[in-house]
Amino acid sequence: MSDSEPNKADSAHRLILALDGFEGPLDLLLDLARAQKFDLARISITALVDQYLAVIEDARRIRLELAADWLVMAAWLAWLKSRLLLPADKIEAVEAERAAEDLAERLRELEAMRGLAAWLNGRPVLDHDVFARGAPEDFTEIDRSGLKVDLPSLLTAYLAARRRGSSSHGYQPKPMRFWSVQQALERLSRMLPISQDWHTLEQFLPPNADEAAPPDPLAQRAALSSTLLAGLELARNGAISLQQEAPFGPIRLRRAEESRAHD
Amino acid sequence: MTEASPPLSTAERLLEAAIFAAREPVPLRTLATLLPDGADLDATIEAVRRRYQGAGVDLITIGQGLMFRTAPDLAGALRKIIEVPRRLPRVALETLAIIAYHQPVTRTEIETIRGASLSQNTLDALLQADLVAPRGHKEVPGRPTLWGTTPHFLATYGLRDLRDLPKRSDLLIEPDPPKPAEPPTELTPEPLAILDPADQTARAATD
Amino acid sequence: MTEASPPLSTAERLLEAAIFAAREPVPLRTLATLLPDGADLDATIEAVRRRYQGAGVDLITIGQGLMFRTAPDLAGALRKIIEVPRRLPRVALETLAIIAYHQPVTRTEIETIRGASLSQNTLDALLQADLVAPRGHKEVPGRPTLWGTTPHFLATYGLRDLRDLPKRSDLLIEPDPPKPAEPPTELTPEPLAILDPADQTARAATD
Repeated sequence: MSDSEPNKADSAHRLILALDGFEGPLDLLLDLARAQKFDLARISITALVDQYLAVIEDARRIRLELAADWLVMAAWLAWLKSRLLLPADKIEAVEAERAAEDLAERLRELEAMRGLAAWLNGRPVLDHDVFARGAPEDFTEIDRSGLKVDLPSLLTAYLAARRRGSSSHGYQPKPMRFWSVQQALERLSRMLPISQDWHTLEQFLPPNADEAAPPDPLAQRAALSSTLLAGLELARNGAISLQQEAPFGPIRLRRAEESRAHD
Repeated sequence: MTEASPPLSTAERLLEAAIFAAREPVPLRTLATLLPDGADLDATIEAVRRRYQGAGVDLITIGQGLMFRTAPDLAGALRKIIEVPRRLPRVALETLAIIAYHQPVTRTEIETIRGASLSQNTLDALLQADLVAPRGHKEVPGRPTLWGTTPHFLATYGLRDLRDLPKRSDLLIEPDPPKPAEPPTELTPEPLAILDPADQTARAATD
Repeated sequence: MTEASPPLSTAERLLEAAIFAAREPVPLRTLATLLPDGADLDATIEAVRRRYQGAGVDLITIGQGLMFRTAPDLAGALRKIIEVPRRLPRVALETLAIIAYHQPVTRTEIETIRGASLSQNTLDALLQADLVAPRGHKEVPGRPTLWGTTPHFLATYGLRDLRDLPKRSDLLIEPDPPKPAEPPTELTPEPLAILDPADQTARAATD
């Protein structure tokens, strides 16, 4: 015990130089606590705080740049010490006691974990102290003759093939399935000379190709618009007149008079 | 229980451990360096060998070195066969799927549907796995082979019947690709194009 | 030369060969499937263990399996001919201890216990040595990974079970005899030893 004082100063000095060797403030605190030679259960937190603050103080004299966590811990310990020694009231005193006990508990936990690390390291470690069979023999034989199949992947493959098959074909124009303007033009020109009365556009639509099948509405609309376009074309040439009495009303047409002196 | 065997010498134990732990057969000269001074290498090796006589493991000489090996008569009992079924490659799977759906189908037709050429390897793999088989010839110039699936195909996929495959109309959400130049329609049990493009568009319009 | 030992049973030889052939512990259930019908697994294991008593190779129990490994007292001599990997650095060993003891545990929890941040290198070293592995996620915001030890951890440290780890109360033993606080050296585990090295060896010997 007599040599504890110089020893402590000595070790504190060495700690400064080796601050980098510590894994953070808790590591240093634990080392300081162990230097106190007390059972960690009866550790003196205030003495520990003093030592830590002294080390940090020294360290700052030597190296101004010190990682924040060292300083944060120093500030917290200084606060803790003041509360422990001079609590303003009972509540503060209890708080400080609890904080000190928490700290001691964390130190004990770290100490226990270091103890476990040392215990592990003290065992015969595989590949270091004891060795397993160097040339293991493997008796497993792999039989790859079987096939792993499932229906979903077969179907997925089919879909993928079809999709790719379709995309790899070049551009192919779709066959014309609708009544074209050209066809409507021919039909109109053919039917008009018969009469000079007004007729609705619908009367010039082509007959349904398949009598039995219900009319295809899309084809019907396509035929209607083609016939209208053909009608407009003929009207522009002066071959027919077009008439619509109200917006969206029926469109009617008739053959134009020869004179063209109308209206 | 009462084994009267005398304790083994360190030389013998070291030799045993070194040969056990080494990755390669241990050369005799390496073993010699391990032994305590005065120990006789040959005698020590002989002692270890004798101790393993009749055991599950033999001490054998390989080249200039020593190693332990499992006794040969046990190999059969120790053999463990692990079945690792392989998966069909994607190309083979696609081809198989097309044959399943379009059979009987010629190679050219398969290529048209997949939009890629079909290698002989792929067809061979399917033949070897007994999943497809020739189903006569198509009566067109050149008389190409027609392909179809085998009963083994049904068994492999756990199908009772080809009709157990989901219908193409239940599968193909997208419009059919343009028909191949030579539509195999008249040959397939089901018409190739289940959805006529026109039909489909019409339906979309009324929906 | 005239050894009076009776021939070994097939069960015993098979068991010996199966364990001897492997580098990793062989699960007991695997061994059970190897034995001929009617053979008693425990009795057979015991027979093999007895035969290797005092040999250069030990039969030991790791987790739910068995493995052979060289006797610890031969380490010094064997290290001369067998390449030994680097020892874990102190930080990694401490982290491993925390994971072993507190598993499953998050990185943040490890950092709290150590009062220092955990570097990627340390985690990498432990993962590479196959000593720790992810064990799911903790159901808190951010779902951090939980870490635990691997079966190889047990094999590395010759543990039968995680319960073989010392109790916390056994780890916090008498304060050390006063030692000048030495800066802990990064790579040598010794200065850390809370258990006096002498003490430790004694314990290992009595175990």
